[in-house]
Amino acid sequence: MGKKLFRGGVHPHDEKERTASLPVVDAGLPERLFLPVSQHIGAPAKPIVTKGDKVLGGQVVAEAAGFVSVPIHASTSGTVRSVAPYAHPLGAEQLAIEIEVDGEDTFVEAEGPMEPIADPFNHDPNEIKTRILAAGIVGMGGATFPTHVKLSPPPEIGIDTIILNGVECEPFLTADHRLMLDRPDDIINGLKVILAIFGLDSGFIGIEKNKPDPIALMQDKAASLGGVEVKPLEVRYPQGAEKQLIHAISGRDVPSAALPMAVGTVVQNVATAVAIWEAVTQGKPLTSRICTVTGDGVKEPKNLLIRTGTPIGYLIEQCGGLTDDIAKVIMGGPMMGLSQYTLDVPSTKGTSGLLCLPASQVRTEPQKSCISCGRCVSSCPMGLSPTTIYNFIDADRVAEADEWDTLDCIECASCSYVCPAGIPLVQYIRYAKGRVLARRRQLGT
Amino acid sequence: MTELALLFVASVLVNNFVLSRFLGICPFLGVSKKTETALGMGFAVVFVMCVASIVTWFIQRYLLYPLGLGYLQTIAFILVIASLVQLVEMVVQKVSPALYQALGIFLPLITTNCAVLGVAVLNIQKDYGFVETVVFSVGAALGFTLAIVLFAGLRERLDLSDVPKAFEGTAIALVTAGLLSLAFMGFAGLAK
Amino acid sequence: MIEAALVLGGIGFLAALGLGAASIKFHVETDPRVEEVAEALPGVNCGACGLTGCNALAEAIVAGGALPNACIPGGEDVSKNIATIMGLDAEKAEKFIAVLHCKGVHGKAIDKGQYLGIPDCRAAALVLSSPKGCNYGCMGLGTCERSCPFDAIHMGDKGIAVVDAEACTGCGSCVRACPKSILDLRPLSMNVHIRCNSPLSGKQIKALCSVGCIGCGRCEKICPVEAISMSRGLAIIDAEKCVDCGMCAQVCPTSNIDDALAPRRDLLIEEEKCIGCTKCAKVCPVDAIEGEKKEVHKIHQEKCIGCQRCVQVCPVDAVMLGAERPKPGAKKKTSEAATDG
Amino acid sequence: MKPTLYITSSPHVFDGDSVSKIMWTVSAALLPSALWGFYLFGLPALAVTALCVAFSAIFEAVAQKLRGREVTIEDGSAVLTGLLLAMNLPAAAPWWLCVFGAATAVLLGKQVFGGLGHNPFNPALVARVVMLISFPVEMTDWTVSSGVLADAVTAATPLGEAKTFLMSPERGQLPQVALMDLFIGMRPGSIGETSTLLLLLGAAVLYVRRIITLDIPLGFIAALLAVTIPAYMLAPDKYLSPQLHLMTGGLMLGAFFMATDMVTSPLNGKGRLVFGIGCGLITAIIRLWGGYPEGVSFSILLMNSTVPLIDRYTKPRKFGFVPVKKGGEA
Repeated sequence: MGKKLFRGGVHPHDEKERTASLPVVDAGLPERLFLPVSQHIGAPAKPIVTKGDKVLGGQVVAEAAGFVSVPIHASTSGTVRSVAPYAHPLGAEQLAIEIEVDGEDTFVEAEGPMEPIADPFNHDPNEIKTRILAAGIVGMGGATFPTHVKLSPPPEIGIDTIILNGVECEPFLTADHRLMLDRPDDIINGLKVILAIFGLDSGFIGIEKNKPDPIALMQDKAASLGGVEVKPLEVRYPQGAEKQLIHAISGRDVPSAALPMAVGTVVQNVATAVAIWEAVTQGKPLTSRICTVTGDGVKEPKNLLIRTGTPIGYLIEQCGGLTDDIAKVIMGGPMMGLSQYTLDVPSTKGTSGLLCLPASQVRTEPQKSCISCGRCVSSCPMGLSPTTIYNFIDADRVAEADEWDTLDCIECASCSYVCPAGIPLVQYIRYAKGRVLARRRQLGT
Repeated sequence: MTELALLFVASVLVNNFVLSRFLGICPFLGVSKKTETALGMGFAVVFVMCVASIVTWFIQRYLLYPLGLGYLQTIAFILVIASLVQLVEMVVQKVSPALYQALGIFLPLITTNCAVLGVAVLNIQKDYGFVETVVFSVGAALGFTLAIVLFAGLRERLDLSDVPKAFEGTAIALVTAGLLSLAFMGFAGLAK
Repeated sequence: MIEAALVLGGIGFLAALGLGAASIKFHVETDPRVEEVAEALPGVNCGACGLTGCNALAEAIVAGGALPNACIPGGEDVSKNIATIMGLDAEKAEKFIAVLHCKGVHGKAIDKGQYLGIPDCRAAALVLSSPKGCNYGCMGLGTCERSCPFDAIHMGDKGIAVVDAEACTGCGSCVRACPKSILDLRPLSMNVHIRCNSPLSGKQIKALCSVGCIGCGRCEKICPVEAISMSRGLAIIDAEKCVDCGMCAQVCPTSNIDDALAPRRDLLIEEEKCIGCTKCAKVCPVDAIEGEKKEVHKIHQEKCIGCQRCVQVCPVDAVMLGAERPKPGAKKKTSEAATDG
Repeated sequence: MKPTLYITSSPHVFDGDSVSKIMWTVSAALLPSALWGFYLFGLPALAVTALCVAFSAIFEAVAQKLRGREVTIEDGSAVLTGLLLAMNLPAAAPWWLCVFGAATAVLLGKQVFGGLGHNPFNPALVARVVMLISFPVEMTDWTVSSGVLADAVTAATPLGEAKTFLMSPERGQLPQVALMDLFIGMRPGSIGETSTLLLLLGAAVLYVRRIITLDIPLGFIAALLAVTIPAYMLAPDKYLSPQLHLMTGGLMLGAFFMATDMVTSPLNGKGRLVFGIGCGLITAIIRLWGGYPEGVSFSILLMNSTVPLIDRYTKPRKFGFVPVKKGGEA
């Protein structure tokens, strides 16, 4: 069992001191919720309510449309006001279900398909997976890939390693940090449910060493509950990226263009484990999560418990509002988060943080020429040469960009972080990916 | 032995055909846009140069000199070279159509590549023996290949550069070739 | 002297033998058309086509990798000859040009925020879909401009692309380059275009852009030939059906629809000039022109839509522009304009 | 009120380094050696340096203006080019040579290729080599008219001296030079190349600031030693000792400041090592057997020309490239 550190990576200041010691507080109920039908990777869910319908918390308002899709549940009770395109974190309007909150916050009974499972560790794995789907659970680290899909590898693939991701390598964010402090038992139990699905008896939880308190607590709990090994990991971004985490914990390298299951591994976020545990034992669908609202652009940084679909403006209000010199609002962390243009945007199942940056912390200088310093090459955790890809795609030479492994990029942004010329390398590579894929389609490969 | 080694090094580096004798500039500029093509051109030139040198050496030594027909040197040599190039062209077209495509017009133009005739004539001028002729022409050809491949690498990079409009294309290629030649002057005095 | 001739002749003979043998051994089948096309090309190996020489281009054309008109210096004659060799229809089809379906200039369309990043539409589309508030409109970062091989599209200073109809050849490079599919190819003869690409509802559009198509459907209703259809919140003109009457442009409440001929005018035939060639009657899309062959023709004003096609075809300039025509639905238009103002 | 927000692609935080910080840091790291040069060679050295720096900046600004680009002399790259050029010139260089050098470096070496980041060759070295070939007399005029070294020592650098000596048919005793003097820099030479100690100090700063990596200089020096040590052991009367090779000529300046130029060196570690070794070997060959006494400039220029090929063939190994062993060690 080699504990290896991946090549490359960067050391951004972790900036977690703002919120690491703040307990999670409930953000409360906004007046209106907007539930986008697309909160996960895969087919958008299909709305099954119409304007004027009364809904209860936990009620399905949009059902899964295909295998790689999950249902959406109302996150509180109220009346459906519209089902129409609405602002979405990705920028393009998406169909969203608008609910006028009634304030009662009544939830549907956990019965029928959501009836609590008494002995989840010895239950039929397929039923557990069905439950996970029914609860609308997706990867809560930010990628929002439907969890039931991840837990259903093709039968010929043997899964022997389950890893819970408690790394939280994104600077500023402390949502998983607080979750691990508040609910260690649920995390470990959630992990055990996943282990039970695969008939395994031990799994791992990876946590970066800059979080000593959760490491100590989780190690304690792991010792008493058994079957779980807590792995403190070196602090280096992107330690929490799937492939790098697997490398660090089991020493296995996920092959290029393959999924973790290719090396018999399944990685889940700690928050996903808690959601699984709640869904299985309490019949609760995924309707809330912890979100860190932080940065120098917000008056009182906090860790909030938020309902899915809450407009981010409401969340920021709960934190004292924005400062006057606000210049950037980012959904997610500073390395991979999406900058937002309106506070109307609703939070989703993957909103782990809201980062507000004042003008003084936003880089506005235009990009300069690449001076071939090679820092992007040495910082790339995937062993790519970002500047080469940038040069090729900038010259419209898509074939060469493809040869230089554009598609292997995990968009961790380490290259842009270190670039002294301020070249938005990640954006170039994301752009290159689109071009490369289009070209491959054209060539029919 | 040392003599031959020195001759070889000198013909590759010191008296590099392209960069210090300035022979064979046409394909050097023409077929140096891509490294692979440049390499293919280099090898085609290696082949033509070596075989041409050997054949012309024999013709000169055993045909033209004995018959007192030294004045036919140029025309006879060109005849030989032209036939060889024709042969190479046919072979390349058959064996590697892709390379044939990439070399395009410059493949038949090896005929008029002054480097090839240059080597053949120099062999005679310097009164080289057979072994020396072979070593010298292999060296010269490899020197040509080295220069054209290095240059192709640089030009590929220049393609991605933000060269001022006035210098785009051949202009910047010539500047680069000049600087490359400058760097090769460092070998001056090495193995005369 | 004889020796010299013998020696050279001998070398030549031997070389010929060798090459002859080699040409049999290394024979490569080639398409006879390659030679023909190569013959038709100028043969100067200038490289303007981007290939290594005329032979390379000939092969590319025969293999389908290049168009018959790839030789720029050769011009039209060469491309015609090559097209004949290749058995392609050299006849000129109707000329198309690129048309931008967006009117969201600075001041009319809002921005999401201050965009910082790659100044290229395709790359900018990855950040929140578009720097503009409207995710369907022209981002104005010039990807089409850079993709145009004929320098026929420019960004100007208003923040959207402007097509130079003279220079545009309808090659479609910009259409393929635009990540938002705002550009498409329309017949050069078309004068009426919808300048919006957004399917959003009227309410949503109005918040983002004051000149977008709000999907009110008035153009659809007024169109005499059913050339306009509504797709979600967006009107689309079917170029095949459109008769270019421009009525839609006159009723559009946000002035989104452009009519190059506006204001439309009455058309009159000068009786002294008309020679009765019937060309105008044939070209009239609404059969508003009447007249026997070799007799003076007449335009029925109640049918005429003012498209001016008759003006263009008349060989003797007998069709004249008359007074400005009244707008259909003019009353509504003014009231809308007041509230929009 | 809705605030206007910046919208960008990720990431949203940066490590704060910039091109201009890098350029100014390298310039600062060269300063001790430059000051030492002023101390050794007096006011002429200062004048040469000032001329080179000033005219480099001027030519850069002019070229950028002509192209209609933003003038970016404040990013320090032109200043650094001028400074590096001056460090490679003798203090006795006439003023017009400095201006010519600055023009060659900035215009021919850099701006014709598109400016910073696009030049395939190190601009300062392009200028130095052009000048060395065009004006060999002025470029090897080591007379010292003021400063501490004035009239104190011979008029040749130890390396040039040794070469002339070793090549001359009736050789006597090679003048002995104290190694300590060489290390500190008590010797004639180009303005910035004399003090091994101060150059190493500057290099240490660059290393700590992560502006240079050690693969190039170490590869360079190791390869040089790999040739010169055996040569000296086989024929000590014919070749210079390795320690003299290390501390004379422009080796230290070249290995730590010129070969490590980011723009003209390979992108990744493996490539940089190859690059450094190539520099070392060519330097050794020119020094031992070539016509010029010094080969550092030529070797770096030659290796500059190989950078595109090196980059191409030392593509980094991507993560997950190695086929996975089934079962692993779990």
